[in-house]
Amino acid sequence: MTLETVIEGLVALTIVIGAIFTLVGSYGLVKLDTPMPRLHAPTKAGTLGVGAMLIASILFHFATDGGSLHELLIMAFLFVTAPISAHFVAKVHIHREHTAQELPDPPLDNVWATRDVAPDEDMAGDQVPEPSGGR
Amino acid sequence: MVSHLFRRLFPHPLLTLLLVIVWCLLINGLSLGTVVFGLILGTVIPIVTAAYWPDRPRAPRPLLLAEYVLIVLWDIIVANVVVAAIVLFKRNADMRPCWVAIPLDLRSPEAITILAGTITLTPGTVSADVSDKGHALLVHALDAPDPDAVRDEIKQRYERRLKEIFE
Amino acid sequence: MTHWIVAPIVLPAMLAALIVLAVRHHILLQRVFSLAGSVALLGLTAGLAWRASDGTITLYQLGDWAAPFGIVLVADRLSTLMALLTAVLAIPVLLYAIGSGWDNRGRHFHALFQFQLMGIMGAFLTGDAFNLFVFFEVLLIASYGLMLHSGGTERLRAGLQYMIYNLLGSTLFLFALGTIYAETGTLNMADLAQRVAGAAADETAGLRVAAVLLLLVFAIKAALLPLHFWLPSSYAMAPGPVAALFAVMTKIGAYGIIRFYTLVFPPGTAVTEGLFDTWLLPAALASLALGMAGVLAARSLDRTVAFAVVGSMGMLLTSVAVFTPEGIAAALYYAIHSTLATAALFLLVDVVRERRKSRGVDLEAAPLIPGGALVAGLFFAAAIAMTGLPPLSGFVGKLLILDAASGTPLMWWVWAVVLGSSLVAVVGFARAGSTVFWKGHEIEAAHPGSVDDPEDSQGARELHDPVEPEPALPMVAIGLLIALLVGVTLAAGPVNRYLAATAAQLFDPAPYVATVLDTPGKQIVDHHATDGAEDHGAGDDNHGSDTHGTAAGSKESH
Amino acid sequence: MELLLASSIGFLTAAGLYLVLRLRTFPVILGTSLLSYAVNIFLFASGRLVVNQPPILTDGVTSYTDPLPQALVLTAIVISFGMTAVVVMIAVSAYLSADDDHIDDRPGGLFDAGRDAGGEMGSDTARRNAGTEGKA
Amino acid sequence: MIEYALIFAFACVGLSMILSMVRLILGPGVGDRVLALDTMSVNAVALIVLLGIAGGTQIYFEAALIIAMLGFVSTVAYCRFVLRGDIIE
Amino acid sequence: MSLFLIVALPFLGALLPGLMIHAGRQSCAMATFFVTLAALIGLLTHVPAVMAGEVITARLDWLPGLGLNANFMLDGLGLLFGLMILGIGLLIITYARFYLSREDNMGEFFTYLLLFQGAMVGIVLCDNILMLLIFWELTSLSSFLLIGYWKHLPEGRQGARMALTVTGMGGLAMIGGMLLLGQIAGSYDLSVILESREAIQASPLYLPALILILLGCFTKSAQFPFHFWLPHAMAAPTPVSAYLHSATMVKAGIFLMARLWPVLSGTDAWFAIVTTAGLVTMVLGAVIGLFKNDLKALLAFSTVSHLGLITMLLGTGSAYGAMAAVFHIMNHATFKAALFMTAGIVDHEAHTRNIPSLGGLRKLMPVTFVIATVTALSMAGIPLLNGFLSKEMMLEQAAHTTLFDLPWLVPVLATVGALFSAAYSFRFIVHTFLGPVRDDYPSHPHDPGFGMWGPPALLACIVVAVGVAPFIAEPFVHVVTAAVLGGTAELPYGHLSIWHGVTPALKMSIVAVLGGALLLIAYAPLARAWDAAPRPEAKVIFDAVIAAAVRLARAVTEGLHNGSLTRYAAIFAVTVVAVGVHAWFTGTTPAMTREMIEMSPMTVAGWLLLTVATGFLVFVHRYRLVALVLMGVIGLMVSIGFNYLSAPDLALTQISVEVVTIILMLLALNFLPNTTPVESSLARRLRDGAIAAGAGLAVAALIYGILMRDFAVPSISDYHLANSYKGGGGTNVVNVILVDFRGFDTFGEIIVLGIAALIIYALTEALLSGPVRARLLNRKPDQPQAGDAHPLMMVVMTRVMLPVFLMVGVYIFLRGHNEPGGGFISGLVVAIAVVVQYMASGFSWADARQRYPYHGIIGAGVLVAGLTGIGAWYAGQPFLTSAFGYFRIPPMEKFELATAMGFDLGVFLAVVGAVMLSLHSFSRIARRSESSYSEHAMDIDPSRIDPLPGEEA
Ligand code: NA
Ligand code: NA
Repeated sequence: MTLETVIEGLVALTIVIGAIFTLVGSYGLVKLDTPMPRLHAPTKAGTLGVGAMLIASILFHFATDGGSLHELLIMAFLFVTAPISAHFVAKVHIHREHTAQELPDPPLDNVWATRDVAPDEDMAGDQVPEPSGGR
Repeated sequence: MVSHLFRRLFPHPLLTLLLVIVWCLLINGLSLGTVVFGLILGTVIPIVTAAYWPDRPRAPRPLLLAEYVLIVLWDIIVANVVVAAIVLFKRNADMRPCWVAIPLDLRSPEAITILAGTITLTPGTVSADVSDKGHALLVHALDAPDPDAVRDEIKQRYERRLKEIFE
Repeated sequence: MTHWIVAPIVLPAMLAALIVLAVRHHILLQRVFSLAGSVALLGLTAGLAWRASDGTITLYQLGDWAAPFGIVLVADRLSTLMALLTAVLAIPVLLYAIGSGWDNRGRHFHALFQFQLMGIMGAFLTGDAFNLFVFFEVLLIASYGLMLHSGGTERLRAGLQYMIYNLLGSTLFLFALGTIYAETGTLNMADLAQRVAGAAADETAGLRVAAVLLLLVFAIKAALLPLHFWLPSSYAMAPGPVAALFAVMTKIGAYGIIRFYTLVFPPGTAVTEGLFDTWLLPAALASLALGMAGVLAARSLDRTVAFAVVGSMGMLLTSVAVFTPEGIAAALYYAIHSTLATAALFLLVDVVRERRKSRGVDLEAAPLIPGGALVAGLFFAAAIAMTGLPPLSGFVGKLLILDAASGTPLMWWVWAVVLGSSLVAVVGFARAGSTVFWKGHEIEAAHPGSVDDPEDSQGARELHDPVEPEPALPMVAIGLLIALLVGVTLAAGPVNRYLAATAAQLFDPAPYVATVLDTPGKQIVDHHATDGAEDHGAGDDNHGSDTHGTAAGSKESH
Repeated sequence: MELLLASSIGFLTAAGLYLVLRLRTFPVILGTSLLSYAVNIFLFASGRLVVNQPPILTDGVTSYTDPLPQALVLTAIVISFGMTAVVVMIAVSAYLSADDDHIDDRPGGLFDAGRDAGGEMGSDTARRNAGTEGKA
Repeated sequence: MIEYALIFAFACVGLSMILSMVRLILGPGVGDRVLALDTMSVNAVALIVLLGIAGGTQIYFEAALIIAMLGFVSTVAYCRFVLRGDIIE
Repeated sequence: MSLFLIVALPFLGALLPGLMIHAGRQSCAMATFFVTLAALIGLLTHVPAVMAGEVITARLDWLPGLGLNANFMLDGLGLLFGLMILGIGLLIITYARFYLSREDNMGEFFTYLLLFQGAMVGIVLCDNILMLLIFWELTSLSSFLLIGYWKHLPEGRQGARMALTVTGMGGLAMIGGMLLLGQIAGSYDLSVILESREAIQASPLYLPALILILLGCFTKSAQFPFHFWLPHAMAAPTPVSAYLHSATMVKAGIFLMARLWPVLSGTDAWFAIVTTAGLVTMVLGAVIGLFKNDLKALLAFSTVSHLGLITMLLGTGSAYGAMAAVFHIMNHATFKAALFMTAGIVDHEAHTRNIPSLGGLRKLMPVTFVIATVTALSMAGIPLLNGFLSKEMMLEQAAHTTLFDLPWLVPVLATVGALFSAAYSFRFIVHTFLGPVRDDYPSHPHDPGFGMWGPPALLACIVVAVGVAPFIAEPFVHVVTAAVLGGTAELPYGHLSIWHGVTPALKMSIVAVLGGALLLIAYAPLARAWDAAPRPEAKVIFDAVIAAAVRLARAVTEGLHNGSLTRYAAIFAVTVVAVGVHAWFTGTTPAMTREMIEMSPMTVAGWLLLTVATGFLVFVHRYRLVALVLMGVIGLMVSIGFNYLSAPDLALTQISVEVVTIILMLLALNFLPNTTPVESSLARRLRDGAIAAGAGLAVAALIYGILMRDFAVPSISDYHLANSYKGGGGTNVVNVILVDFRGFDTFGEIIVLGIAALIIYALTEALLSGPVRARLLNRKPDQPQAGDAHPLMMVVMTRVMLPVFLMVGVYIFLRGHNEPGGGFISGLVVAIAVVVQYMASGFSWADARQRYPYHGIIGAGVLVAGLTGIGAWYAGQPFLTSAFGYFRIPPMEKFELATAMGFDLGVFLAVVGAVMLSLHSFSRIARRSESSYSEHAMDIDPSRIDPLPGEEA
């Protein structure tokens, strides 16, 4: 069992791990039946999925052509941006799906920022109809 | 005088460092030429973008920050496994999703952002909103029978450390 | 190496960029720059035409790459002639735009104008099929901007339709180019000519599709039925000087047809069998008939002229479709003539629209316009030219076309449609002109003292002695165009001789092909070898030049 | 693979054309975008298909995909991007000026009296008017 | 070994994208659809990384980098549109 | 005087009246008079030579390639017409000087008149039939202007248009005829054509040529059935009627028939057509003329009738007939011009031309009465007046002419014509001048000044002189006749004389005169019967025809061009597919030569995603946000596909363009309605679906056929691969093509992008300076808005990412030449980085931090790219020639510098500027009055609300 074989095995393993997490993320996206829980599946599983594959890539290139680390940059970008994406999708859910009663009151302050709108602009209910894909 | 010039040239030394690292990663190699060019860019770009950095954030404490990063990375791995297990094996009806309101001791936007990001990346939680004065964070938990425990853990594990690092 | 060929493209581009960069807030400086640039362009294109007049074909290898690997510009009689025509047109149009103040009614008129000129020049001068597409896009997008200059609801809606239709046309152009490249593996027009000529006889289907698609692309630009629908509203709605400049845009489609179907897809081959007699000629005749019917049917003067454009393009393409040297020569004469005549008419339409405040360009009775006699006189002259009545160039062009068509199988069709549609056009223009310029006298006779100027109720005085004289520059511009028409008529002999030589050059493409393909380009120096023994990231080998040495060699042996 | 690509191009073309034939500006713009996807892939495919042979000269590699169509497609993408931006702008301007996003000129002229009165055709007009005038 | 892992991974990523597409079609809310697209672009990064491993090349790095960088920009833009109407205000 | 000058004088002179209008009416008229006089004198200088049988010529090549040359010739026929045109012209000018009122623009009038005169002189002196066509149509045009001279009269405008339409139609037909004639003869020169009688009459093209030419002649000379325009031309001022519509223009057709008589006449077709048309016109014109109450209308129809007479004579094809025609042309010109002038005098003095309102003028205007009587009697064919002589000759010729094998037909009809001719001539005298003086004339009539009666009086003298002493005209008639015959026939015997003995012609003449007198006696009941009889009214028919033509044209053009882009696009698609498919199936289909690349499950999955996304997009296109999300999916899939198929540059470009496009569309979408109602019927949707499916199928089949075949000849891109590194200095061949091999394309491409941005900016400005501005400012969101426009997290993150994004931009820029990337993608990345600042921190905040005007960046980009290209000039190289080299600064490693980077920098700048200017403009439209400037990037900033210790602001 040479170093190559070990690395190869590690590469294969990380690839498989990444693949599974990727799949789980999307599976959860379909499986979960309410909007907010759905948000968890891909943002969590997705980052590690790609992360594992990027690690596989780093390992692979170290084994084959002198190595590379720039995959780390991709990882960094994903880790930095994923929370913002999730934050915005959550805001959309709060804005479009949840009535104020469902949310806990914010401690210390009056209202959650997304729902902080002037009364006359709050025209909830007058929303664009959405196409339903068959549900 | 020298320090003044240094502050003029490197208004955000950490940023310059970050940019040099980014540049080396982009080039995917470490040579003198790369570092020199990276330094040039790392100097010029902060100057060009200085207008977008109206106030200078307080420099974090590097060691504590490193510790924090490692904790978070570990938590991310754990979180992924946990979430994967929930997604795969728990029936939708059995899940206990809930909203958690977290009062904040942090005041600096940078720290709050990192906290919110951490929450999203770690176990079964997503930071969804802030309150209208910025004193609380709204977090959604995927499966949390006890919301208060979630709140306490976040404040203990992350917010406390961030307060030390940034404030 | 002479750089004159690229100058007509680079000059307006640089000028426009400079205007955008430096003087976008100073209308006066913009005018000076724009006008000076246009005059210089006229000089440049005149020089090029002069050089090409003895039959010299000049090649310009951009980036010093030999054809067909790089892009080349080719100045022969046809391309320089069209470039010259554009430059000649640009000056009166620009004078009009300045004189009427149109250029100051929105932003970036002069930059867009110069970019437009750049696109047109490039389209005429390029010797590369894909580069032609790029210049088409440059001239099209500039034309969208110019057409929508100063905005306005109706103009915006017409502009939207104009643009979307032409987007479809550009898409089709790319489909055609993709097919051409897939079939021949080249983009240079001379190289295409060679490869198409050498194509296997049992593989014509793809090339036929390519030839047909390309023809349709040019047919759109040339407003050939049934692909002309974009034209009437957009030309009618465009600002006057812009519509006048657009007079040369349809000619680009005609140019494309003439260029490609004499050089690359010449008649009489299996690839183009049936293309001209089955498709082009009937469509051209139908355009002619429909255009002139539109002249008769129009309810406003702008649409009268816009449909006249459709008709005149039908006329021009009828002559092209005959596909003889005589036909092409006649078509070129008609192209020159109709460009100038159309431009003059659109400018006159604009004058009427500006001065006839109550009714605009509707073909309804309205009080007389100030300075109407001069406008009417110029309109009469331009309409005579447009409808092909003597003594102006339209008549000469018509005679040339009829003469060229005689002896062809479809001669009677051509004659009947050409002559019949002339009559319809005459009737249409007579109706339009007499309504706009004469009918007001009736109102005047009934209510003395009503001149169409709501700002001054005592307008009658203005009829003869305007208090605030209309600016002279617009009329000078129109007069210039009419004078050019007269000039083209008087010089019909030499012009026709030149055009006959142009057509002859087109029908003997061998020198063109030889000039383009046999001129050596850049000598490849191996920078890497001279660079010393230092290691470079990509290594020391020749990066495929060994494996592709045959291709490189074949280029030298061309 | 060739079959998949050819059918994709056909599918994009058909969808694009169908949308171009709709009555409002927005689907028409979507349609032209789809058409430009279709034609860009078409142009790209005119150099034939090759997997994992990118046209980046590399030591020891002897066969590359045809780079020329790629360069052409890049140009075409950029141009169609510019065109899309302009057409979107014109569509917005036209809609804002006329308060009507129909792509066709309507019979009876732009400001046909019957249209502003409401009805199915004028529903968006009515809605926008309600939105702007209600607050004014 | 790596080949089999890659085959497995390609299948998983392909399936992931199809599942995301299913969510995109089902909706029902805009948030769900945007989330599905965001997931697809993350999947796309994974796919491109896999292509790089499979092809033994680093030529696809820039593509993965750009998708990772820009994926969130469009997600934010869609969400801002839903939240505020004007995405730049 | 040179013939050129004679022809040119009126044209040149036409400038004078217009220019001299401010010098007064008198000088205007004088200028016109002297110009005409000069031309007449010039013509007269040639009289001796012509009378001696010479033909004067002048030649000038104009368009020799076509055979259109300014060749002129003067023979007897030309001389006759030239003298008539210029001589009568002089009289008319004199007359008009006094006829026109103060309100009339005399400069304009005389300009038109001289234009007309020149055109007429041109016709009769022309030796080139193409040149002749030009003058021919010019007479139509100038007559259009003259008839419409009184622009305020609807009759004038309509009459002008009718004349132009009818004579224009004939002119167009004649173009065809002349071209045919020229082709048969091999030349368009008359002198050549006139020599080619046999060739022409033997040619199969003879008949079409004849018909087309005669159409021209008949329309111009108002021959049946084209006679109807002439009376409506009488709306013109009387001098015009007298000049054009009696003496000159209407005789152009006659002239041409006479001119071409040697080559066209003598065939059965000629005889049948011309004689019949002439006879019918003669009779019909005379009958109608009798019952016209308008003096000028009466004279107009009499002109029609007399022209018919001349036509009939020419149609017989006999030399005698030709001589009679020539003589009658001269005689008719003199008496008819005089008659028109007297009619004009009556109109001018009595302010009416309506015969029932007149009568009894004999006492009030005796001079006019004498002139009118003499000339009218000449028209009636009373002996000792010139009309009698030529009418006798006509009747003589008629008596010997057999048409359609009916020997009586021509004589009887000729007699009937002459009879009615006598009748209306008598009526002209009796009903106008005789009878009691009335007291209800609109104005008190009296003889006018000499200026007005002098010209007709002079003509009346000629009428009498020739009538009494025909031999004075005889030599001239002989010369002209010889010219008409052109050597094809002997000059007929004949002295012109009053008395030929009791010939059939004399009997017919007596019948005609007596019958005419009887008709006048029975006029009242006849007129009642005439008025009661139903008959087609030419003007009504003409108007109906034109109206029908306009309706048809409108039905076709407005039906087709209904403003429906949807329809235009459908026609476009169907045309392209149909023509393309036709082209494919009429060619030979090649064989497949390539192996198919294996489909992996992953590619199938990708295909599935793309097609499902596309299909779903079509399905939900009405929900615009969802549609845009799907566009994002499609863009992503295409990008991955490019990557898979070895096109990393394309993948990069695709994805970055996609992001910018989506931002742009989202910006725009906010102004548009969020959903689209269902408007098209199911049938429409099915039709569109069928068109779309057809096009899709065709495209798929085409590309499939391409993909399965190799290039027949190796592609030129082999060269690019081989020389990219050595010649272009880059290993990314696509990028080297973009910035070097085909850098010119890229130069155009960035200009397209720059123009796009300028247009967007210009339209924004137009929108914001127009009426829309107020509405935009007061716009309320059509959807409920969430709070927190600029969330803290986003602001912080994007602020950190901006420098990193820029770093990536620089990287992509620098790597582009050797790895995927380049100026364009780099520009997009940087632009997106900046746009994200706008999105995160708000427009006003981000805009306040932007130091460089986007316009300037675009302009600078284009300039940099262009100047890089121009730089090569100074090395003696063509535009855009690149240079590169490898440099080394120890101890660092070697790096490359290439001029292409300068070019790419231009690309970069143009892209950044264009994208930013576009998005910036869109954002400006979105500014509402309530959106105010914010000095803070974040809406919620806890550190600002309650600052930390030590950080109080
Ligand atoms: Na490009
Ligand atoms: Na590039």
